[in-house]
Amino acid sequence: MQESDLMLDGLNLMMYGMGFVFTFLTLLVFATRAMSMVVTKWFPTPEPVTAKPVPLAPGFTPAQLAANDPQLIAVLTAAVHRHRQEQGK
Amino acid sequence: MQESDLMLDGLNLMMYGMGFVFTFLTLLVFATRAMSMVVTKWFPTPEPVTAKPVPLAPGFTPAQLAANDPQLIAVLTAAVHRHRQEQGK
Amino acid sequence: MQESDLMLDGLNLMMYGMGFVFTFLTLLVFATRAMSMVVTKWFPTPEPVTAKPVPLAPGFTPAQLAANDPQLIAVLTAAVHRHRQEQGK
Amino acid sequence: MEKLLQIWHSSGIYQLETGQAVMMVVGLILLYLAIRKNFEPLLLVPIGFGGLLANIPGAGLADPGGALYMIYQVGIETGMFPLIIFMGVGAMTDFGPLLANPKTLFLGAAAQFGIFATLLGAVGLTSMGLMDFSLADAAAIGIIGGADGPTSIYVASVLAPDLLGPIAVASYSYMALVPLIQPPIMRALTSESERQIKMVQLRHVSKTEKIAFPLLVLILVAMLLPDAAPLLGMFCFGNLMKECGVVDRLSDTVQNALINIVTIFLGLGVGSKLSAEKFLNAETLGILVLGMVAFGIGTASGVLMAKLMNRLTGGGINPLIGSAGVSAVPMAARVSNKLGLEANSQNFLLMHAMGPNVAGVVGSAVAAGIMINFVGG
Amino acid sequence: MEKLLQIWHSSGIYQLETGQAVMMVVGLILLYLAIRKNFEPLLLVPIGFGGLLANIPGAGLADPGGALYMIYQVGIETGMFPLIIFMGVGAMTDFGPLLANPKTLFLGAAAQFGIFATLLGAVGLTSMGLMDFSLADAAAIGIIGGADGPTSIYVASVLAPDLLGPIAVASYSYMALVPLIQPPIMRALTSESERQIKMVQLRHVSKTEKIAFPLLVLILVAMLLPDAAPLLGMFCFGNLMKECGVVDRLSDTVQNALINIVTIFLGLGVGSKLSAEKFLNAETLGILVLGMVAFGIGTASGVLMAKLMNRLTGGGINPLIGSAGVSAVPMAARVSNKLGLEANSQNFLLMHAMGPNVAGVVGSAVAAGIMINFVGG
Amino acid sequence: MEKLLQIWHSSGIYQLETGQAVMMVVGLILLYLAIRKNFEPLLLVPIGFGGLLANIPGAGLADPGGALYMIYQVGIETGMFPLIIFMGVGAMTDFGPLLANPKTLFLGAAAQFGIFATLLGAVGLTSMGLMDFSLADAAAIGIIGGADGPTSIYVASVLAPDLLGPIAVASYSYMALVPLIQPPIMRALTSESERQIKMVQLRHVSKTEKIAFPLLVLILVAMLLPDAAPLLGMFCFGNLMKECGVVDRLSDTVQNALINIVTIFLGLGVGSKLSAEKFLNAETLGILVLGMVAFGIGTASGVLMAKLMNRLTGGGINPLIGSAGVSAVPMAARVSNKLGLEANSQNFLLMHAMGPNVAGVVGSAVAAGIMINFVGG
Ligand code: NA
Ligand code: NA
Ligand code: NA
Repeated sequence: MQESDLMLDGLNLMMYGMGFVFTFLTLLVFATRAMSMVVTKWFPTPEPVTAKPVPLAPGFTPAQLAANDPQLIAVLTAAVHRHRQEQGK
Repeated sequence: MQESDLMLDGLNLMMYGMGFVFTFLTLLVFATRAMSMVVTKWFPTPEPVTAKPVPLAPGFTPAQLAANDPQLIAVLTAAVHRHRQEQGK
Repeated sequence: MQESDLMLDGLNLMMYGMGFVFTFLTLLVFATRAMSMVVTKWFPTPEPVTAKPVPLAPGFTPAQLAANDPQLIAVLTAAVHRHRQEQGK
Repeated sequence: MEKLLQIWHSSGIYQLETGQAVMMVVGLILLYLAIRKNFEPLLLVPIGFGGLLANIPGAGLADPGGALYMIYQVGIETGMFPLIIFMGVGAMTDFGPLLANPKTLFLGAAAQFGIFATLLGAVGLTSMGLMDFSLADAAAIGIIGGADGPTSIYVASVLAPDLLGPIAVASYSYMALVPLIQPPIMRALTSESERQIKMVQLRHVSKTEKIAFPLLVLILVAMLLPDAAPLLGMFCFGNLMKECGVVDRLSDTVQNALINIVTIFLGLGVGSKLSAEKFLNAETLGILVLGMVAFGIGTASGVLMAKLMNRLTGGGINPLIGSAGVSAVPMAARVSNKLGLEANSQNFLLMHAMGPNVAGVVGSAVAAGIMINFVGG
Repeated sequence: MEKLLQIWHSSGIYQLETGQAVMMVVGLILLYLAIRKNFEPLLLVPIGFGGLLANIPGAGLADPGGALYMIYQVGIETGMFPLIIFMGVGAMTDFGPLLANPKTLFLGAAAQFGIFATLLGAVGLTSMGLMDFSLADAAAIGIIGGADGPTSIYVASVLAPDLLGPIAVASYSYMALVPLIQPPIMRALTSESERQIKMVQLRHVSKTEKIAFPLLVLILVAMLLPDAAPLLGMFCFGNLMKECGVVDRLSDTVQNALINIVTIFLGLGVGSKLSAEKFLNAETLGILVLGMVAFGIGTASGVLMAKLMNRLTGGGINPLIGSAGVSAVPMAARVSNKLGLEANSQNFLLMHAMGPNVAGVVGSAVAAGIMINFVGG
Repeated sequence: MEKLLQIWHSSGIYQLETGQAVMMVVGLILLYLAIRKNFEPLLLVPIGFGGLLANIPGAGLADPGGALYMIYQVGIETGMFPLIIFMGVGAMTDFGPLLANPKTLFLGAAAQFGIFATLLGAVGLTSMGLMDFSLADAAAIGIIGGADGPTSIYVASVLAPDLLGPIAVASYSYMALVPLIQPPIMRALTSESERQIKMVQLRHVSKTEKIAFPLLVLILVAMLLPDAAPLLGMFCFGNLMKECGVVDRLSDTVQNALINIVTIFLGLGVGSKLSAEKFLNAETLGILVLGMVAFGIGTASGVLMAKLMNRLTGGGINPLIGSAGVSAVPMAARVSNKLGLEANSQNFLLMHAMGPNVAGVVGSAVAAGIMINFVGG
């Protein structure tokens, strides 16, 4: 391959590449907006997913389930936060 | 293989299979009962396994040992339980 | 290989081996002392490494950062320690 | 311009085949069932997403050299992933209720009838010319009735790798459907008074018994059915680590980091088998129907066995715990408990149903061993 | 005596080549930067130490049969380690800010100009006879401008395995230098009044939108650019596990144990490529210079795009958030925030900059796909 | 009927060989020692269970294609599992006491005499015609005296894979027996007044020294003994991750999830080598006896060296800390502490004994390197 060919290939790749990146992300902008509109309109207040009891896989013990408890995690997070603030004083 | 042969094989496998499953689990029932009897009679109050100090593997730090402390885990479990009950009110 | 050769090889290996182990660890003693002297003299009070904000890897969440907080770990360790002492009474 | 054409020719839209499009919809349906309907999400989220990835046109993720293909070869073709999951399940299993009442093992045996009846159904459909299953295929399909995902995947990877995708999907989907499939069958086969039977509280089981039990199972397997040794061996190993009390850090990792990591890759690997040519055919329909039948028959035979035992032993056994013998731990036991409470609000069957429930895991692993011995041998 | 000679001849001092000594110093410098200067320590500590190990004379750790060689073959040659890391990064990514303001995706697109400008620079240097890069090499070097370590390593392992060492080192080093490289460029291209622009608070994003988004990205990738499917597929899988809320134990393991384990071995594997013959040459110097240029151009084009969008939309977009489009999550977003606060102490841009920041991750993965399609196809 | 015969012929009872039965009993004994006697349970539970699994007649778990065989090939044949464990041990090791008192490294050197004396014993037994060990075998057996499980397994996998089973079992069993083997030897070689010697408190060691030390060790190894580089390199890497303070999440995973996972599979892989033909022979008896001797000699030479150092330095060194030089961290150091307290209830030697204790780890890894260089080279 001649060097000018390499340069040409580079230019080509740059052109196609940036073109494709913009095309893709532009499509994604529109698709995202459409999706958000659909969700907001037809699924306005989805039942909170985490409110359902999370089913256990075969043999998963209650202790493991505890690790999934978002409330518990929230409490622990708050405790950590409080501790930090006390430390920060 | 003729289709009737396949059917025959299937019947055979079903017969042997269920027979074996029952044989096996029946033996397990008797073996389990025997084992429980032996344990109850000759090892009535085994020293609690966890009461012995768990030996550390080479280089295991005290912090890792802590993770094995059943009492500590019990305390934490109780705390979690209390939290849950408060949440449940 | 004749057996006396094997014995001879064994003796050789023992001699060279112990010699090398001692040489190596002696060098390490001196190198360690030199290193400690250099560190103590030229880097006497290094800024505590952990005081700097630990940079997050791409996408690491604050919750993961929390796991690196030495103060928080210290507090938790102290709590565990207190619990143990109470249990020990 | 030529390059623009190349990009177009390598794009998904250009290469998309109808089968791939349909399979991507199947993947999305599995994700919907997992996320919105809570169908065994721990497995069906990775399987569903793996199905999506495997059907991206032109990406070749499930072809040799692709990431999903490698995951399948390393972990499922070798049998290692299901074995590691089984070790983890063992480390999460409490044999206490079974040890307190060993005769519940009979319930775990009876419920395996679903497996063998389904096997017979599969060869029957073939004899009638409706389907085209070999004996090995039929055996792998039957195991769906064992209600044990990892056992199903293990047996399918040994006996019928081509059917692994639909078998795994059916297995996990029906495990999730236990609360819908079982209750009508249980109500139909029991009387109100039977469902009200209260069971005496279980005796205390000592630590030593719990340590000895996995070793006992292993030795019995070793002596009688070596083909079940990989599955039950790893299961007993996990259980021993849990119960022995001296390797808690290992047991903890097995129950958490290790089983989680392997679950993700097992799911992706299974997903790689959700290709159109292997999934979109009459056989899959047959598998889905037979799997459902297997669950029903297993449930029924468990309940009938419990009724029989109740009569023979002069009462004291609530037939509702028989259905838990299909395994599907702990959902089947919860279903037993729920129906018990419906009949009598003071009738707590959960612990009593845990005995047959874990017995069902052992029972279907034994059935898996006999299948592999009979068909593969 | 003969044996003493053998020990001497097999000792490191006897066998040490100058190149190895220099590379061990390079390894120590990387460790220094990581430990004392906090340059992406999670990657540069393993990479630096791997570089030390790979250059121990006579130990052959990076030669066939050696531990580092095996790690490279198993995890990097196959592409699995970067893919698993990408899954982990997906599980740590919050697309909320991007969903609240989707047009920030344009900023993530614009910042990828750094990638392609650098590619052009690399082929330009070759045309001038100063370097000797093939188109594939140039493409792999350009991706450094994407400011995404795992993407860089993945592309380099596919297109230019020989350059993987310097590319990975440059990629992670410059990610760490974001707080030094970006501010002067950002100040030069914006006016004081632009930097003071306050942005309106982001709307609330629902759980359902967050669940749907990774699936949307995956389907778009599947339809348009299958070559980006492995990277973005695993990324979206991780993100779906995080957002779906029903597999938290899997998501947790992916974000912790699994990504940590793979990070260690990825670093060691990259370190195995830090050999003298592959690192100590003019190409590496070229890569380091081009990488720096790539970051600069990416930053500039992100900022300029943001300025343009601010004018076209009639204000309300602070151009400082454009620089975050290079990714380098979350450091680039923090830099935007810092400069915003300098201009106006009440101007908090962090959340607004997180949108382009995660858009940059998607953008550079798309760019990676187009490179692989164009050069490899 | 034919099929019944087939089931019978493939059953364990039919196929059981005496050797397998004996080896299953050996596996049960190992489990008993681990669970009831707390002999290094983290390793001996997996090894013992692996031994049980490997000897199930007809299951072929340790034969090509079997699960244990694959584990061995992937993790032990390649050397990766012991190296990863060593990385984990490095991340759990605190070199502070050693850095405060570097001359304790001499004690770690002296205790390695047990290794070489045992090697001589092994070749001596062969010369006498009592055993049949090659020099490589003898070297691998000698390393048992290093009281370091992973080092033993690593050396055995390189030099004498056939003896790996008994060597690993002996190594871990004797590490567990340290509290029984060492005290009589220590008492015999020291006077009451020596045992009462109090040692001055250790100086504070700075963070920078702790970071520099693993790099120092690595460079010394690289220059002098590249054959020890894999083991000590991974060890130093783990230690650097722990001490550098900027990669705590990696260090944490290495010390927990990763080392736990690898420990389980290492144990199972070692167990696959517990076959009758390789374990039930005179060599194993020889290995067990020689291993015990190695521990005794190592303990004695450590104590004698400490006595010598105490005299040469004019007092201040309690000879009881010498025995800790065999490694077996932290049990040997605890034994030193216990005997010190017996002599004087205010004499706390634990921290002082930790120096020789970790020095012993380095010392036996160096000895391992010299063995591999001498025999393999
Ligand atoms: Na079952
Ligand atoms: Na980017
Ligand atoms: Na040692």
